[in-house]
Amino acid sequence: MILATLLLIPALAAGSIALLRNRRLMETVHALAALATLGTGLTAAIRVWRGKTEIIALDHLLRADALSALMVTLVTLLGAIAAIYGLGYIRAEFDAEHTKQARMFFSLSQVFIFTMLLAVTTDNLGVMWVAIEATTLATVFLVNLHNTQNSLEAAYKYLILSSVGIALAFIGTVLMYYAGSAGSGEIAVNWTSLHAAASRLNPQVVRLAFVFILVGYGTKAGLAPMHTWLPDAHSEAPAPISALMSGVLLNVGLYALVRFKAVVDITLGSGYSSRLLMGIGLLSLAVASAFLLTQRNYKRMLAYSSVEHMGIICLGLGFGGYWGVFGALLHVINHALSKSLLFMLSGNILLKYRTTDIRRVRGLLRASPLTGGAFLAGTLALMGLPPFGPFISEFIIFRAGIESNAWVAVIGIALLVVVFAGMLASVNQMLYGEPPDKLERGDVLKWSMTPLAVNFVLLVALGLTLPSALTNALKQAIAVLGG
Amino acid sequence: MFVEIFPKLVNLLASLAVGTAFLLIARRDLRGQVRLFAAQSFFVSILAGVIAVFARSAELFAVALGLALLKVFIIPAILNRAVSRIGLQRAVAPYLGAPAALFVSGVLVALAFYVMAPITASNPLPTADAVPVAFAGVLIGAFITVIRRRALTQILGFLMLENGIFLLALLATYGVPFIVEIGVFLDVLVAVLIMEVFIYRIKENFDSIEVGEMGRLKG
Amino acid sequence: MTASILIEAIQLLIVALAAPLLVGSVRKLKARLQGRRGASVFQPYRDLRKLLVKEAVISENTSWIFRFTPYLVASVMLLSSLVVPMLTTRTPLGFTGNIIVLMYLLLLATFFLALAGLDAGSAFGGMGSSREMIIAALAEPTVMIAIFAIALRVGSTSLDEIVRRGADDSLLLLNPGHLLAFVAFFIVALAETGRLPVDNPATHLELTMIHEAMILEYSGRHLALIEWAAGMKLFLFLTLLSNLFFPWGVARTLEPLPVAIAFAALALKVGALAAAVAILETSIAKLRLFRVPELLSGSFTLALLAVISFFFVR
Amino acid sequence: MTLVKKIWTTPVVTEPQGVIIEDAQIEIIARQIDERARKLFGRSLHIREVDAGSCNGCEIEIVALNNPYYDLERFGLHFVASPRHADCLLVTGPVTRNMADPLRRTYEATPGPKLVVAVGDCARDCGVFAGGYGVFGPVSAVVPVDVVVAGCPPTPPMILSGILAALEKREQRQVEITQQ
Amino acid sequence: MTINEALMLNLLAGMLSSFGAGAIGALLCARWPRAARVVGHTFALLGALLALGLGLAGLAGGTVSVSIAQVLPIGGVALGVDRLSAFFILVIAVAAVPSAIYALGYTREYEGRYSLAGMGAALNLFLASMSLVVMARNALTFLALWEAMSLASYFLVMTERDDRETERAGWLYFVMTHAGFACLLVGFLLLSHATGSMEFAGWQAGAAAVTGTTRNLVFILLAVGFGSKAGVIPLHIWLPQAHPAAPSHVSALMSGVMIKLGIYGLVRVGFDWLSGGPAWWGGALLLVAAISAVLGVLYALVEHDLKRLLAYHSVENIGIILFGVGGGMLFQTYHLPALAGLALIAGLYHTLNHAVFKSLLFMGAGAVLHATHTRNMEEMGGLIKRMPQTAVFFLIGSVAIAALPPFNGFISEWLTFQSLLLSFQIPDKAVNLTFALSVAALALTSGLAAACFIKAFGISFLALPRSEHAESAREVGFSMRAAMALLAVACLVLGVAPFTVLKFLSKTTSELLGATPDMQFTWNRIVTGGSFATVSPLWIAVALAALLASIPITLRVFRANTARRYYETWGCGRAVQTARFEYTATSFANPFKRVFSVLYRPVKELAIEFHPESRFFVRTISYSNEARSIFDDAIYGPLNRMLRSFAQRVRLLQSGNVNVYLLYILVALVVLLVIAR
Repeated sequence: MILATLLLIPALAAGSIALLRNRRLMETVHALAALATLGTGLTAAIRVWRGKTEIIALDHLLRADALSALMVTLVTLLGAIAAIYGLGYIRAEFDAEHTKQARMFFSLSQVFIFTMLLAVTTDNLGVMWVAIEATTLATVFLVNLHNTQNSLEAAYKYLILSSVGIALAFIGTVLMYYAGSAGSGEIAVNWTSLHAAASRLNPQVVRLAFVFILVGYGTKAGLAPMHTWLPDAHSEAPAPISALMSGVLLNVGLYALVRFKAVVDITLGSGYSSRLLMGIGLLSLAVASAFLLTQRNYKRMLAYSSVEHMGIICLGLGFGGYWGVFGALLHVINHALSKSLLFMLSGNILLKYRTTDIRRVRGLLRASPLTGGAFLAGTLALMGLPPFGPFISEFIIFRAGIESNAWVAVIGIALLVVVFAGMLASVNQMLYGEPPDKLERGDVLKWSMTPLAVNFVLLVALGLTLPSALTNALKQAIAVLGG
Repeated sequence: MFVEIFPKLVNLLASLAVGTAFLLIARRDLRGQVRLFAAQSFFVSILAGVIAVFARSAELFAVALGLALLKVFIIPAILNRAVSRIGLQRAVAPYLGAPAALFVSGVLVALAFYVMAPITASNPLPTADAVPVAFAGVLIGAFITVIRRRALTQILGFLMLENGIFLLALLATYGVPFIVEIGVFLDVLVAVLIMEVFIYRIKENFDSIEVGEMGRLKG
Repeated sequence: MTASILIEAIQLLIVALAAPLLVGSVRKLKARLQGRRGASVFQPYRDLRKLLVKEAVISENTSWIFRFTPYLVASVMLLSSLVVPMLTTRTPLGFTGNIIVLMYLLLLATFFLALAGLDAGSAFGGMGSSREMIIAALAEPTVMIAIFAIALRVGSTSLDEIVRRGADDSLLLLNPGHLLAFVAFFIVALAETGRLPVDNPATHLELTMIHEAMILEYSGRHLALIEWAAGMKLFLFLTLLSNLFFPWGVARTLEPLPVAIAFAALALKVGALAAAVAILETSIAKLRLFRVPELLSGSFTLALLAVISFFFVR
Repeated sequence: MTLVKKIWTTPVVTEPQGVIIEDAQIEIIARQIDERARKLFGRSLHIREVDAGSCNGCEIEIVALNNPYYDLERFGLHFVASPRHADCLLVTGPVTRNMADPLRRTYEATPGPKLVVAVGDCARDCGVFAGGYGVFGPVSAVVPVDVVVAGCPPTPPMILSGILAALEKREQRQVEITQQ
Repeated sequence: MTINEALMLNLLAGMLSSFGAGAIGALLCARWPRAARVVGHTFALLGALLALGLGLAGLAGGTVSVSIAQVLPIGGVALGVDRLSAFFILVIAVAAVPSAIYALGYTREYEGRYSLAGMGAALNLFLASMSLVVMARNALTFLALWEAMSLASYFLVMTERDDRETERAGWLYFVMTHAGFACLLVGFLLLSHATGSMEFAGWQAGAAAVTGTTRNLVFILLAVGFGSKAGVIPLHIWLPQAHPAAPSHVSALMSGVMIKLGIYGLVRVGFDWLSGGPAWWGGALLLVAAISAVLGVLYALVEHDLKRLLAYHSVENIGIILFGVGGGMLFQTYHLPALAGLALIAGLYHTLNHAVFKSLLFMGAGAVLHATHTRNMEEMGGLIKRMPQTAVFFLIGSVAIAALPPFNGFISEWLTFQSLLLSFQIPDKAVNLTFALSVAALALTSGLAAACFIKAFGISFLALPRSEHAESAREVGFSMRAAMALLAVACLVLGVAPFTVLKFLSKTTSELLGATPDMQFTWNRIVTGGSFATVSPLWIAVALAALLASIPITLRVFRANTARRYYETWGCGRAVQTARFEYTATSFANPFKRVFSVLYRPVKELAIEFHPESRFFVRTISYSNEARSIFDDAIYGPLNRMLRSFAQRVRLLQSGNVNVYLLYILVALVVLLVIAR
């Protein structure tokens, strides 16, 4: 029941906002819905983890196990933060004359949340596919919210590439379904049943299927070389949406990938998927590092950094073993927290400087100390420095890597140094120096930034300690994946 | 008798469907392209109907009808509306000329047979022989999106790819569960509607629907 | 105890008093070799006495460093004279330090002299300092490698020990490494004491000067101290050369007779070396400044060969 | 090797006393310096040469003092590079306008007690250059001169005798100074 | 004497809470710069004093071990103090105490210009993480603290952030240090994988089982990682950029202490974690030491930026320290633990000494910077009259770093020489020659270092001021002078009474090597290698002082003329004496440049502008003679260019054309399918 509620809230909110005329009312509904979703999501997740159980609803259409609970937590938490930040941001971006855009933003945001929640709580792989495809459809207008040439271009590319990519994932789904039904007669296209039948699947078919899944959902997860839409879309979308897309949506893509990986590993052993994941992870890392080294646009920088981190997570998954997966999941959380923080801050910077060119953003620390400081902290976290969470998760991932595939890990670490060099140069350029003369001093959207404190606190907390509750939750999630 | 004819019929219809995709590669005018897509959808829905009869599946028959409705009528109608609204388009050569593109498509078909061989081999269904053909349709659809410069043609390529996938699912497993199919239809419909909007916006912003114009976001 | 104090006093006096004589002798011998009569061998004493009665003209730009340096330089030489085994192998103050300490003490003197050269702000002084330091720096490796060669042979770097064990070794001169080390050290000694072919102590031309350029500003008692110290430095180096490499006649005890013999032996050996220096200075020309590194690297190679020969020709 | 041979075979060329009259004179003069200098400078006199505008004729003669024939050094006389080291300034030439100031500075830079010997006719009264537009005046117009050595150029023995005279004169002054 | 654990724990807790209070206090006072300055630095001083106590207590034998499983979840935080850790805490504290005092005055200038709150917080964090990192007892704790240290120091480097040069310096520093960190990470992970433990104790226990390639690989990785922090050549390029950019007390800390933690790591690797290895380990370290020492000082010689010159000297001194460490490793390989102990003592003692005199020198340079607002030596001069006390302190530092008696640098360099000379006990001729060349390199280094500090002191402080900045310089404030005075006294004390430290050090090395070092010492004498060598530092100082006093007395006795007359500098009688006649730093260095031109590859430029009416009159002549860095040209430049051009080429992937993007997907699919099939 709780899962249905969880899905219902954003759906209803989306519908009602679409009908509303009053701006203030829209904002209220939006914020309240986000908070309600957060509450429900957390309750559901805690129930799953506490009871070491899963929640099943609507005749097995919806099912939440520990892994889903993790994703639900992330989606609802970051959704709520982005929603609250978004109130201020949208108010600053769209004045009273642009209520239409505001309405579209609020409404589609809710749809976006809904589709993501659906994707991670359904047991039906087909429905999951539909939901993930729907995330694209929900966000494509959000990317194009400003309706500029650039955003249009980004949105179109996003639409076409994601659609083509995700279509391939459907082939994978069909093939898995086929492998399941061919092996054991009639089965549902449910993950649970597929998982149960995994050992009897036709390995040849599963091999092919996983390639489709990898390319398909990999497109959604922003893995190279299917990542090309990502820097465009993430950099053109409004900040709160960028935050959600980079912070959560990519993870939803990965989530789908991981679900299939769990099945594939049972059929083929973990070597096959590991090799593919490590390869594609390294490629993502390499491509991202090249782009980060010479990046001139800070939103694109953040976007490429997402590619990089997705690569790291893939490496973690590829390294496998308890710790590899543990590190990967932990890194999912850390990356989501830090990237969403940074994308929202990039909104602040954009509002302040009215440019996304790194070279024209100078003296951020002096111009807006709060934004600058938080941006610095976020970047440091992203670059894997203590005392922030990613330091720990990367350490865990690479420890697992040295123990299983030392060379891959070493190359990965070397590429991270290149990434570090590139990002640090960009950040240095932005934070320090003398701000432009005509720029007013002071932070914009000071109060909207309050929810970002949650990100910050969580990042630091995860950098210093791992609460046993979290460890348990991750342990259960890993168990779901068969680790 | 129907049992004997059935695989051949399936093969024929699948080949026809993929054949229309080949034609699309050669075709330049937008209306003709839309018509080709409608034709392909038509073959696919006929095939779905045939399989539904063969498998005695009411659900599948409903899907076939739905498909026919959606892809033979609604979507072509939408696309035709778009074609009329954007007006006449200057003909632009695709990235690859028709002969070369046809050659590559041939290679893709061979590849499809190569890749899908294990599935054909392991599949007990009578429709299995046509699975590679369906996959060839997928690849050609994707290939069309790669070589064509106009947004509308790219969308058609995507839709053909979608058809290929449907065909693949149909041939390999007699279709996926109903709810998924409905969801997919819904997605495709929404996607096409969104794409239509985008085509207008692109036309408005760039004064043509050539995707090559959109090359400002680099690096 | 008394004997110890006596020995040290004698050493101090020998160095302090004989240094001008040594300088005078070298000059005299050079004059004779050049076909001149030359000044008396006691001329340096006269020069020093005269300088002590003159006033000191000091540049207005200088600081206390300029005035302090002559005293330090002289003190360092006097301290060194207490440490170098001159007459016996039981130099009472030998514990002060080994040969490396000695070299660093001398470097301390050079350090301040070079600072003093810069202190007046004259271009000559700066030039002298710069040149003096590059030569000192380039000489340093040779010194240490030569010391290494000695340490290899006698198993010690303590000055007394080297002399004592060297004296026990009757086949000393047959050892090629030993001779190589001697030659290397000799060249370095020439460089360190500012003799030809590295530096011409008698030059009048500022642009060719090294040591002289640094002390161009000094006058009166300061100049006297520096000249005296330079003499002592020469004396110390010649003593080192003679006693470390030819430790003949050095007393093993503090008895009067052996000490007296040692005194005579020292006079002979230092005299011979001084003659060698004079002959050398007469027969060669000064090297251009940028040829000096070649000379020093040559001496370094010799020292290194000495070390190698000790490893391989044992 | 040839050098060594040459050194070996060449006798001391410095003329011993009493061979030629002129040389005998030098020797006598030298001895006189010797006595005076012993009193004042302890047989050590360091000389700084200043060319205040000379035609270099005098310099050639002065240089000759250094050669083995005259061998100045044997008397404890020595040319030095810096006035700081010098006891005696040997000034040649008419003092040109440009050299007047440097000459004064050189004098000041020399630590006392000190002597000044003006060498040559030009140093005495500007010689043939007297009245020239670039000529400042004789040496005595710039610094206190102890002795003037006439001649154009003066011979090396004359220069030596000049230094002697300077010592004599300075002795008196020295006495005066000490009396104050 | 036994130190109980409670005391140690209290000291540790006190230190951490002081630093914590300093950091938080400074941040809380962000609105009141003056308060932030005072609060931040006072607590830093307090913490440093407690660290001093902790270090001393640890050296006296106190131990402590703390582990908190809740923090840093994988393995928890594990801290412990043994003598080696305690010694490095001492080194940190010895530089930190004066730095904090100095900063109180030095940072007054920053009020209103730069964030003092951030600076105070970063300084406290920096000190805390440095003190903690040497106490770390497992891999993650070490790595986390190591990065925290780099991070804090990066912020400190970026203090004067308006400067583009600073930005670049900070970037280079952080990237290099992060690259080093990456090496450490891999090395640590390999080692923990091979020994099956993340604890240092486990490494030590399991090290013997680690053999072959892994062992060598771990050594290389850790050596490179720690070497990059220590700034050995060719990993030094960040050092001459970052140290000058930082505020001077931070430069002092970075140069004096932080780079020593690289040495700490190397000592741990060589003598504790891996405990011994093949001869080439030590040989490689000696080689690196020789290169770092000689090239470091040579680069310093041609440098005219006072702080950068000092930074290059840090490279040199790290080389000298490594002679000790590398030599020690070689001795250990040949089972000569007593000599290994001696060599290690030499290295560690030089570590302490360098911390003292380099801090002193950086503070002196900071004082000069404070007074003249320039780091360019060519604009200084004559400061000894304007800043007499600073000049004395800087001179003491210079003499100490030139390793001249009676100051501290001499003792440690002497010990290093002894340990190198005693190498003839090793029965391997190749190794013997290596040592011989090391001796030569060290000797050359010390000679060049003396030359360099004659330049540094002589050009900056002596003669006439070369610019108006220098003309108007004034002596700096009390706190800065007090800090320098403390360090100057320390230079002398460590130079004349080395037994105070040697006592602790010989226990430290005994603990590490299990054998007493080949050295005896009393309050007045150090004897190494039996009777191989002796030195009596106190006697040298006393005798020198006595002789110095006796000479003027003797002169009086002989009734020497004591009159003194001041007159202008002799300049061949020219009319005016100005600073333009002085020898410049460039000209001082020129002979060195010519002699070592192979290395410097100087680029000379002579531009003469003639008078328009006659070629015989010159209007201006500008001469420049720049040395180029071999490493920038040969390694980093090409690497950087290669990476960038590669990145540029990769950027073409994102061409903006959606068709191409679709092609990527298609190709990826096809390729993967073919592979999977």
